[in-house]
Amino acid sequence: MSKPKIAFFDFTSCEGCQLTVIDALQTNIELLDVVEIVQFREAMSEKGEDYQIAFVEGSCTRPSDETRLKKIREQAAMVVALGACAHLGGVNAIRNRQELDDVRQYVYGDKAEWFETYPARPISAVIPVEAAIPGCPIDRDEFVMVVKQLLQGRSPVIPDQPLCVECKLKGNVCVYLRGKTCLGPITLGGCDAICPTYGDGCEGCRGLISKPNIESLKNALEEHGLSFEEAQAKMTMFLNYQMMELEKETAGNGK
Amino acid sequence: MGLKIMQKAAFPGWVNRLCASCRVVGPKPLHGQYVFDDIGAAEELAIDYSTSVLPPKKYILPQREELLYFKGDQIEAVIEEASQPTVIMGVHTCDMHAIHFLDRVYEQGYTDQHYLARRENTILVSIECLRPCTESSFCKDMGTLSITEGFDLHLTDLGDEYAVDIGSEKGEALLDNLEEVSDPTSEDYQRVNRVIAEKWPRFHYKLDFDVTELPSLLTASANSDYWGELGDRCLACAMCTNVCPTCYCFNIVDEVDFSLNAGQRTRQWDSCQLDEFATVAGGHNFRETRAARQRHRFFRKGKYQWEAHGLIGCVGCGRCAEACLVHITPVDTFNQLNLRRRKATAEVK
Amino acid sequence: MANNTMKIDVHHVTRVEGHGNITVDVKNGELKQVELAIVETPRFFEAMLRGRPYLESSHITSRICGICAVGHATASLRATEKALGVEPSEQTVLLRKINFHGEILDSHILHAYMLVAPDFLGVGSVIPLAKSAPDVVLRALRMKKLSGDMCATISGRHTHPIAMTVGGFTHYPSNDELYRLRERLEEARADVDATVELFQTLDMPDFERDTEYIALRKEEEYAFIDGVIASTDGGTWPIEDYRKVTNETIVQHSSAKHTANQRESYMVGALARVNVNHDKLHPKAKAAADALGLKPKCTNSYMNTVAQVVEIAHSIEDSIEIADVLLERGIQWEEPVPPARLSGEGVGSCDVPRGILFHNYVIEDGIVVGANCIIPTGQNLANVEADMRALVPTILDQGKEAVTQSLEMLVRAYDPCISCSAHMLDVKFE
Amino acid sequence: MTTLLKDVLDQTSIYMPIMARINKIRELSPTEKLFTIALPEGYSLDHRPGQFVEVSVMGVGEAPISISTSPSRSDGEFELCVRRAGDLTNVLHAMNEGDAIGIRGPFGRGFPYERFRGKDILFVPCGLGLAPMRSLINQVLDERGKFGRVTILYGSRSPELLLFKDELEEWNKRDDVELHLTVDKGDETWDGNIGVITTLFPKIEVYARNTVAIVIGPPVVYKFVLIELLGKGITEGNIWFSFERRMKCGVGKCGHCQIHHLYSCQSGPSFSYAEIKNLEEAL
Ligand SMILES: Cc1cc2nc3c(=O)[nH]c(=O)nc-3n(C[C@H](O)[C@H](O)[C@H](O)COP(=O)(O)OP(=O)(O)OC[C@H]3O[C@@H](n4cnc5c(N)ncnc54)[C@H](O)[C@@H]3O)c2cc1C
Ligand code: SF4
Ligand code: SF4
Ligand code: SF4
Repeated sequence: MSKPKIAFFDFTSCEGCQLTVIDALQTNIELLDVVEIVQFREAMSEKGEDYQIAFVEGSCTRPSDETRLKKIREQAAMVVALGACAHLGGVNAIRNRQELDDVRQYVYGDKAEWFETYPARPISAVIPVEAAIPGCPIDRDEFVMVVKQLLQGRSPVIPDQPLCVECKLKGNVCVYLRGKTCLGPITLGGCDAICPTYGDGCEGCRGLISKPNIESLKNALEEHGLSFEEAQAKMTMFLNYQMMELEKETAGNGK
Repeated sequence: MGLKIMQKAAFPGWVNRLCASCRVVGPKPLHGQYVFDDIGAAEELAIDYSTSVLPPKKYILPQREELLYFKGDQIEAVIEEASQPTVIMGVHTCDMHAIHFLDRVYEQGYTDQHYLARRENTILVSIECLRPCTESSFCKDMGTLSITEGFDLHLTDLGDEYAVDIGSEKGEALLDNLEEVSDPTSEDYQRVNRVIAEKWPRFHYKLDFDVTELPSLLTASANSDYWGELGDRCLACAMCTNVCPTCYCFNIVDEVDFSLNAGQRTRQWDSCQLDEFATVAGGHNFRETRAARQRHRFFRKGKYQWEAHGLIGCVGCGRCAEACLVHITPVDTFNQLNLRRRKATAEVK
Repeated sequence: MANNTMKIDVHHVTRVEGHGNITVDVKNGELKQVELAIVETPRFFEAMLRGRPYLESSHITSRICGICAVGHATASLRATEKALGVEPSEQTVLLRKINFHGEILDSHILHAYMLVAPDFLGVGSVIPLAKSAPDVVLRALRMKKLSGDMCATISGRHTHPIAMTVGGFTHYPSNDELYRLRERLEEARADVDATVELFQTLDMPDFERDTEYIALRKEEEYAFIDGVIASTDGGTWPIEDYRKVTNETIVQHSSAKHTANQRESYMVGALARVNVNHDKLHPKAKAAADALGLKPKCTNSYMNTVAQVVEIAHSIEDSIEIADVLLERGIQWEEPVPPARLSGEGVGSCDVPRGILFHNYVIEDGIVVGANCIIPTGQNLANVEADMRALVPTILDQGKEAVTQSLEMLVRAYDPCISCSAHMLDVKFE
Repeated sequence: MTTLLKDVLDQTSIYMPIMARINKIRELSPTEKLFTIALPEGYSLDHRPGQFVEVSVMGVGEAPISISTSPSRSDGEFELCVRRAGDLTNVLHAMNEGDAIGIRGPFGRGFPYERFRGKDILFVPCGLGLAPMRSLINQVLDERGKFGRVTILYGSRSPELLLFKDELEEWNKRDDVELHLTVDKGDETWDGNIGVITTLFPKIEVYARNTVAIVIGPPVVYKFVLIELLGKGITEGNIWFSFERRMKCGVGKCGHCQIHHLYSCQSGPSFSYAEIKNLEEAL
């Protein structure tokens, strides 16, 4: 079998996930033997257009992104969202709750209209994607695992389990017992619970598990001293897009 | 097998001696809690700990454990080689009961050689608990606040000395050539008796009924509204099962290297509280609601294991109650069910 | 002459962070237009910070840039700490410095080895190099792993550090971990020497254009975190006066704003730092500078990469010294210093891999109500364009391909981190 | 001759599969393939109808698959009918004759079919349920004289998805077997019954006291078929099911297949209604 050709693309993002891919090479140099990278703007000048697997980093934040995404979709047999921005809208979606004109004006003043933009969305809101590697940034080992699964002809799945699972398996002292709060119970695990391990509560960068008990967690947050606004802020740092979608859904059901 | 008396002053030296000859693990302080971890020197050991985040179970049934290596068609089982025993220091009596429970599960029917190898390679030095470790513990109800067998060595704090019960030859060997250990006098036996008698009233019953009634209480509570109430609260975070000393469910996953035909098959702890646990291909989930999963959890502890193995699956350590962010606890659950049953019976009358 | 008319349009300069396009328009030997356009989508971080609890700021702003994540987080923490009257402990300051060196190393190694070196070795990327010069690539990966591990040891990871927080840390490395790190830093000296040797063999293009160089400066050390703003044209400013130096303007062809101080443009980054702070370099780094022929004041922008190599030597040595201090005292568990007040304004500044960076916050009752971030690449943009205007006429006769290559290399030498420069604005804080 | 199960017990690990060969692959429907498996020389499967094996593709995973061959017809070889349902089964479907797969087992207690002798047998397979049922059906047919009336009610979603069409044809031709088929949705080739499985029940007559009914199908089917069977007066102890549960180990350790206090992999997957009627979540 010939080596699968893969390509990397970036949209609105900090490019930390692509850097994480470069970092993954430090311990997995064999990757270069098993795949052929035909496009990786951040690391190489060559540009190949015949790729089978496209890794897409970054959110869709303006109309011209849609055109580019659709072109990638046409070419690639498989599109993988790389990281929170592509998977969830990421921190870019924080602004979705604010008035867009206001946001633009705050940053660009009276020159605001020079810069095209609209609410940040995950790429799956624009094109179908076969898989997502969650996280802000992605986890190196998970990236390598996904590549292997793709090479095996499997569709990569991240187990639908909350972060608390691996946090407890690591034997961490729950940050709630240390006077802090954490989104671990509703967040998809897979990052090896790195934030609680380093003493900080999870901020939800990997997105929600499929059936989160958000109401119950809100009560727990409140019990641990968070005001409504603080709890809201916590749940909208990375999860704003998902939360707004859920709100729309509940509003829809109410009708 | 006999009793010895060890000067407390000699304890650190003894631990250091053990550290030099084998792997020693035991409780260490961490962020206001305790965790079982490798001990390099006696001073790291916090033998008077309250309870640990994870039970010492993890040394016998590790969170992740390779079962098989494979390369092409060649498969090799990974059974821990017993080059050096692991001494687990300071196991509380509830955790001792839990390990005996696991022994029964893993040895019955098809014996799990991976578990067995680790188990045989483990030396258990347990310690008598003299006061309840947390608000949530209810070992007295579950009959686990003391132990009479199954340990290799068992320590009882007598003030300036430890009474050391010897439970096995392996345990006895740990004391070989130790000068600060003496034979007990008849007064020493009385002191141990006294310490144990005195500890008893310091522990309190937490259940409103006797534990022998638990299986029948649960049978009667299968359709209680209480499960729905728990289901609304439960986060399905699986903390309760992951900190449990008697939970043993696992998942198996394969990992490959870049050749794609070599790698390992690994088992890792799983939890019945997770949505995927009882879901089969095609998406049918036999315990779809959190309520059903909570019921399964408590039934498994208080009834199913009793029916399958003749042992109650809960040892009263209270870890799950301490861990649960929404305060779902065995004591409250069992007492609530009991209360509701009594009310219901009263109404019928 | 065919070369008299030339239109160069490089869509997305590769091997840089983010998206930048070069446009050069020459008609009949006359330079019509030279632009480096930032086509990165605007990120709106300042707007997103408004309304967020102050503790979130450093985590949100580290997402401005994946490669300067530690720098952004550090500047953000300093701004918050100044606003809220927090004076971090000495241990915190030292740990932050090692963490910062980790990022300087990570970024410089990435840039020098993986982004710039291929130009000189005649390949399109580091990937073919893995076959043709495996020792070079493996060395780069090894050094990069070390720098990543420095950050991981201190703050959890490099891209988006976790354990750094207002007033201190939420996690500390053990003495063992720090000790092992120190040992590896020592071992890395051989790699540093090999790096210097490699860059001695690479000929930087001749191109001199004097400009103003701006960097942080401290009397006691080679400054990366805090200090005063200093210029090679003379003058120092407290960092609170950053607006007087940067003078941001919005230009239509770029989502990043342009800046200017005493001339029409200025340069920031490794070369500016070495030009401003050469006397503070570690002796081993000075030796590296001598070996590489880098003397202040150097006015060749292409030498920015060489200045980075010099800083690699400096960061390794300085980290070893800091580790020694920390190991001598032993790492103490310290709770973060709590804020003295919950409202105030503060400016934090760091000299991140690409140059001087400012974060300025206004906080009310623990909530950020105003924010401004000025990013190094944005400050360099006007200077890059000025360089291009000076360079193009001198090389016009070499043909379009060569001109394109030279311009791309010039842009790359600045190590632009375009994703983060796409911010911008001027807010009035009343 | 070592039996495979004995080998599991003798292995250094109960999780160790034996590598066997795929001898033949036959496509039964767009989603199901029949794999003929040959054990290595010197091994026999020695199974009972209703038992299953754990099938491994190393590097992908393991899954429980019922043995579709009756003990009466397996000799060194046995068949597995596999539906493409996910990770492992997708990979299996992409494999070729001659490829190697891992086998552990047989596990479970299977059906106590000796006890069914002398009785009328009513088989009710639905969909993929025919795969495990076929083992029992053929065993009964190979000992035809020992059983009373044999009736088979088989339901499928569409004619295309009917499994083992050749054998259905054969059974249909026999005059000692009564076969009724139904599909949820017909097509132009179909002139038989259309409707869910329960629509077949009015077509048959049973002598309840002497009938054993065996039902295998997707979870939704059991409740409805049970009503029919109890309605016909068949006793609880004579109604048998085979349950599908998630399974990881097959040897009563991993906890996934637990129904109440019973491990489906050990005490099942076949259960009589009498055994499980009071166990919450069983049906
Ligand atoms: C006793 C028994 C007999 C079976 N017999 C057959 C048969 O003859 N033919 C057939 O096609 N299928 C049969 N199945 C179902 C088959 O096991 C699943 O379709 C298969 O496990 C799906 O695995 P996968 O990796 O392809 O799918 P995935 O969805 O990727 O499954 C992942 C993992 O989940 C578990 N899992 C998922 N679904 C099931 C399930 N239904 N049962 C048990 N574990 C599951 C497995 O451990 C599997 O490794 C049987 C199941 C059981 C319990
Ligand atoms: S720290 Fe967070 S992830 Fe870990 S157990 Fe607690 S709530 Fe769960
Ligand atoms: S702990 Fe939470 S915020 Fe941190 S990396 Fe994991 S999912 Fe993201
Ligand atoms: S710990 Fe509490 S919330 Fe989490 S699964 Fe257990 S009962 Fe539910």
